[in-house]
Amino acid sequence: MTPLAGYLLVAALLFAIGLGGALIRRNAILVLIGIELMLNAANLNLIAFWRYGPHPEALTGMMFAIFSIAVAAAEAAVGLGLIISIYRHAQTTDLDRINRMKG
Amino acid sequence: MSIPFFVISALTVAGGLAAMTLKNTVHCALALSVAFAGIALLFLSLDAQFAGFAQILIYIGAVAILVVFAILLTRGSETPTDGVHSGTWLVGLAIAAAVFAVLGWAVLASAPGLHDEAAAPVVTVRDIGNALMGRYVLPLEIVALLLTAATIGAVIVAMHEKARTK
Amino acid sequence: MAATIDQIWIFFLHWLVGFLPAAWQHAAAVVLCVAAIIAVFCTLFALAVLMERKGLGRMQNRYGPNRVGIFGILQPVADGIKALIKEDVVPFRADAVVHFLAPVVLVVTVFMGYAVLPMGRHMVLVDMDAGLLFFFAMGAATELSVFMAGWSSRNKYSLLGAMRAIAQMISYEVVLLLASIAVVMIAGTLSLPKIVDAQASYSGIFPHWYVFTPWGLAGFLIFVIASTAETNRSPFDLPEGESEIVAGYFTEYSGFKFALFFLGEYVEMLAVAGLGTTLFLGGWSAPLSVLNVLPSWFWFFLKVMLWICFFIWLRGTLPRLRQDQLMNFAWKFALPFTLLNLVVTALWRILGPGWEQWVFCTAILAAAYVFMSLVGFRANRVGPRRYRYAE
Amino acid sequence: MLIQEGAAAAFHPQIAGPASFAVRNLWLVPAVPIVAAGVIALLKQPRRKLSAGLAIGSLGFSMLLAFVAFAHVAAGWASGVAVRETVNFTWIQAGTASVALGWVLDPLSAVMLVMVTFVGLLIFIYSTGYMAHDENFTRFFCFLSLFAGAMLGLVISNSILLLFMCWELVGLTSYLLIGFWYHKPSAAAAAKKAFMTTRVGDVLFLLGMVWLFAQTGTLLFYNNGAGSMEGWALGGLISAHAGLGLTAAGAIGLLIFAGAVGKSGQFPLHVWLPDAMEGPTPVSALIHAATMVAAGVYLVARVYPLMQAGAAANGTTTALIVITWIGSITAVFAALIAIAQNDIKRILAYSTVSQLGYMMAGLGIGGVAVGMFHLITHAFFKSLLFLGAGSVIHGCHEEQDVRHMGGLKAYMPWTFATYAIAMLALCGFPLLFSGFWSKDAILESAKGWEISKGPYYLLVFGAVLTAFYMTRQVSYVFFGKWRGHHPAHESPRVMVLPMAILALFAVLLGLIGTPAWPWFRSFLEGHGAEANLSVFGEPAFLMLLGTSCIVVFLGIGIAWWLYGNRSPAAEEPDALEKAVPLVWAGLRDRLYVDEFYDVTVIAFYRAWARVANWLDRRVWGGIVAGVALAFRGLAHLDRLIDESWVNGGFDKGCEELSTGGGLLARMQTGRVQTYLRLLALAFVVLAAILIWSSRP
Repeated sequence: MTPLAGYLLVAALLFAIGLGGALIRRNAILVLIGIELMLNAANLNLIAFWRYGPHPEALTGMMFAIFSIAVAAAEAAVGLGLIISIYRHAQTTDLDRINRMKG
Repeated sequence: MSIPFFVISALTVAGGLAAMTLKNTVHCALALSVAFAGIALLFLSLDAQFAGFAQILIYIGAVAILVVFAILLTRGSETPTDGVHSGTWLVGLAIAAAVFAVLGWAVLASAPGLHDEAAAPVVTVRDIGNALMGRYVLPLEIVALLLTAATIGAVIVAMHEKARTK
Repeated sequence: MAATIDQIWIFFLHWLVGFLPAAWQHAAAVVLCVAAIIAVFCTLFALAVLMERKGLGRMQNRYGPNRVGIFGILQPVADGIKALIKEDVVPFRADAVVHFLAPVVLVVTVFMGYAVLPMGRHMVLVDMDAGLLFFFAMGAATELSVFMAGWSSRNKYSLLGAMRAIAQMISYEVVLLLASIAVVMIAGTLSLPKIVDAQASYSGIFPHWYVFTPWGLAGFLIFVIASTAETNRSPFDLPEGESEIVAGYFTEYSGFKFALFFLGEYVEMLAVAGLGTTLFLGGWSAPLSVLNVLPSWFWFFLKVMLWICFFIWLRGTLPRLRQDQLMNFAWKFALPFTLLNLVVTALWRILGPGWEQWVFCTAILAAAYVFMSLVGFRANRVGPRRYRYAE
Repeated sequence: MLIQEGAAAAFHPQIAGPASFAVRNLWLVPAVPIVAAGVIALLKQPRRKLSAGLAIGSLGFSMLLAFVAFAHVAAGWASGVAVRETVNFTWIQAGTASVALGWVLDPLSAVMLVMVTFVGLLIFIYSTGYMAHDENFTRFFCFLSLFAGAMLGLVISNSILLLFMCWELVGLTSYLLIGFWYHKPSAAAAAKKAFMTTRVGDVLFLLGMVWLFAQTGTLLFYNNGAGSMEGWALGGLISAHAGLGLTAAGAIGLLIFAGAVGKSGQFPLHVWLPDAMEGPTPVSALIHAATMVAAGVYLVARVYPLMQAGAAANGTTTALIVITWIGSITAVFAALIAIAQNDIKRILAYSTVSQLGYMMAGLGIGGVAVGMFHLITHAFFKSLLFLGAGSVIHGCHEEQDVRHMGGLKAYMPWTFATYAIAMLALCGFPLLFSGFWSKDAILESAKGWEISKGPYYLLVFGAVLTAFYMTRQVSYVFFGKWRGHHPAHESPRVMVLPMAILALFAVLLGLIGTPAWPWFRSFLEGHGAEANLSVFGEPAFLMLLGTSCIVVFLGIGIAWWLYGNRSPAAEEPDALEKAVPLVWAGLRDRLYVDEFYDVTVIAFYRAWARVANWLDRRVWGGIVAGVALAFRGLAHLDRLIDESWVNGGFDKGCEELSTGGGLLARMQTGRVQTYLRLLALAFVVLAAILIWSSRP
């Protein structure tokens, strides 16, 4: 039986990796990937807490994770749409070069 | 701690690391799907069958594909010549490490108080469906609205300029 | 006696496993089952290829393979040996690792789907509560392998083929899923064995298959069309349209890797046929109650092979669609229609048994079909083609 | 009149028990045409056949169901059970109060259902011929279907609220159909007028409904003894007083009757109905003759228990007396006007108003059966008259002035034959025609009314007038010689056939309500009917027959003497005009009711609008301007203060701010990752503080 802390640590590690990627990479798509990883880490936490929580039959954590997955799908669609739109406009997805504050 | 957990975690973390460090963007996306699969397996090991399969269906079947498409549409698969990391990558790395340190600290600090033993909950898909249609019906409807709005929004954002240039 | 034959494989498995120490029995049973599934479906694959080549040959007024073995029966073996000993060519600029992984991922994910298919009474590897979802999750993963193949080849035909294939698979996967959900709404479960159980009763001698209900028939027809598209079969074989893009995403594959792709494609076809059989055609249940003397697994495989024959027939009959027709059909006809089918299914369930459910559901579906085809085909005026490019 | 007390007691209302097939599926009767209307609305203009087919098919389906329902009720009646089955459901639940809707199947609604679907179907079929050349054919059938659905919903509703909704819906479709040719200014104006005028009655109806709800707490008519038309609620309504010597029941009844006055074109709200003839003729036949205008009568019949509640010893109430007088006055008033009209449809419109007056009077005096019988027979022969008029108009190339017609019996034999039958039925030609029996029943009960003989004389006079103006019209249109320009032609078969069927019924329908075999009355009132031919020999009946004969022959005779076969030139003054020009002018101008409204109600509104306008411009505008002026003065003052000493300090502060802003702006690099970095840093700090502070 794996203790809850194990899952939490893995989630924390994934979160840190995602954050690091989002902070370091220059490609906007990879930043988005990093954010997806962070979201997944959060989902892992939700599921883990649901599994080890006092009332798993209430399904709260599970529902939260399912909704979070759905919202993440929407977020990915909009985010990638934005990136494509930015790319059309600026001909690059390099975040270091997309730093103008006006169109 | 069991061996499957270690294997799966290692797979997930390796996938995540690869996704964030590889030079070729497409490789990153593929590594990302490995990480997604790993997380789905972690869900399964937590007896969350539905969430695990939903994770595979949505993240690998949709999000990863979407990412790949976006990469191809923005010519991101060509590795840039001037490096893939931002100029201040060291700062970013430090901050990420700090975040992990804080989170790990928090987990370890509270570890003694956590429940480690719990009977596997018997949750069928039917229960989840009933919950979605009963107690959580309002969030479900809102998510449906959100998804619709997001779909329309994504299409409009991505099509806008094209419509103008035509 | 009939019951014994029905369960003969289970008995055989128990007998075989009985030789092992108790601690190993479970693992050994799983391994044996997996091996059996792989062996059976690889054989079926060979059979299907042979059938296809012979059948197409007949339809095109030629013989088809008839040199190796009696009536060319050993042709698949010869093909396999040829694929094994051929040189494995990897294009110069290709991404070798991804290029290698793509067919492996395809075959593995496709075979995973069989884990939840009930192939006979009590003959299912894992009776998962979310079996249908598992099947579709595995189906979704094949898209990634297609992309890997297309992208890693560094060939524009491969990439175009992969993009076409993914766009097509995503579009039709939605339809496929929605058509299946109608069944789930009535059966009240995602577990495939339970769905079969729900259909395995009879009124008189006639079975309660879902295809014999208005919504079931509509769902079944949509499912057939969508599954043809999902498996990139003719008339939806644009991703590998040889006159346009050579062979699509496996243009650059040769030797054993090509064989793997070939295997994956046919095994996916068999899997989708098995799923459709399970959802709409009563899975392993016999078409008439008196025919239950024949074993359940016989009926399952018979139905699947009939389905494959139907696919072959389609391929020999229909010309290939255009990309815009393909997309229009998926998004403007099939998707709204399946959504309506869901509503009708709900209505079916609300109305409960009685003549009303038959009349209303049939009327709504028929009216919607007529209306949508009128509207849809009215817009399809013949004229110069208009192209819209991705960029 | 012939109520058999013993037989009535043998009938016991059947309320409980499982709902029968007919009543369970009764909702389909209005639902199917409404759905058809929705589908037709989605069709494009060129899909004429499909739209007409949908409309006719849906109404045909409704008719079949209506017949099933009728058969169910009739079977119950035959086996001695007064069928009244309801299906009720809660629509809105707000706290303890709930609003329930439902539908009811009883003899009243069954009879109406059959009539509306049957007449409606014939008129639908007729319309395919009449509207064949109209470019908005599909729109027409969409509206017609919607109307049919709404009307059927009105008929079956068991809730006054549902009835009101359908009531408004038929009002809307009436508006849409009167204004169908909206490019004609007169049609648009007529539609508006109809809508506004009926609105007056509807407001009062709404008030009555709200009052009823407040008093009884239910909007259902029948609900196993708890409905507003059943014992308990009625008792409460009788005991509550509303002032002016009225009980609450009486007051509510009068308010609801006001709604009926508006919809059924009773005096003084009749003015919209003649103008409504601007709509296509099938619309006039269906909506403004047979069904919608009869809805008012039906409403009164539906709430009859309320009207009758707390009846005095002479069997009547204030509400019923008012209804009787209004009906009688309308009957004569409209008949007078009808004499001097020259538009073929306008004559019929005034005739409709007059006949509706008869129905109301019949309800007021004789009860539901008398009024409803006239409603049903009238629906058949009046829609036939309208269809005939439509046929004439069609055949005469859209000519509507009777002075430009003449001699049509040679050109249009079928139209003439059916029109003549309907005309005789309307006049109440003795024995043969349905109109005779229904009108006779009204006259008979009026004669026996204990309150006053006034209505009787009025109604008899009205009958003379009816015979007179109908004869005048027929002789203008069908006799004499052709005065138009292009020769007329007979209408297509699709138009003639419905007319022939209606003509058949215009004759036969009288048989169900003769005094010898009062099946209709007993069916509605729920007791057995016995054939008793000896009634025909009774002196009372013979006397009434005699009166009727005298009345009818008098009217027809005078009219024939004045107009018969003369066919004067169109410009020549009317025969009656030569005799009494002043009276004629008054009648021709519709007794100045419209003008009266113009100088009273409308003038009042105009004046009020002018006052409001003046108030707006002068008073409110002045106040606003004054306030603005005051603020401007303050602003000037403010500027003085500002410029002298506030500015200095403010400039200094701004400089400081902008320097600080510049410093802050340096953090806004426009690079997402910088922001993310700061976020993460802040998170680290926050989390560290939290963990540190919560250490055990």
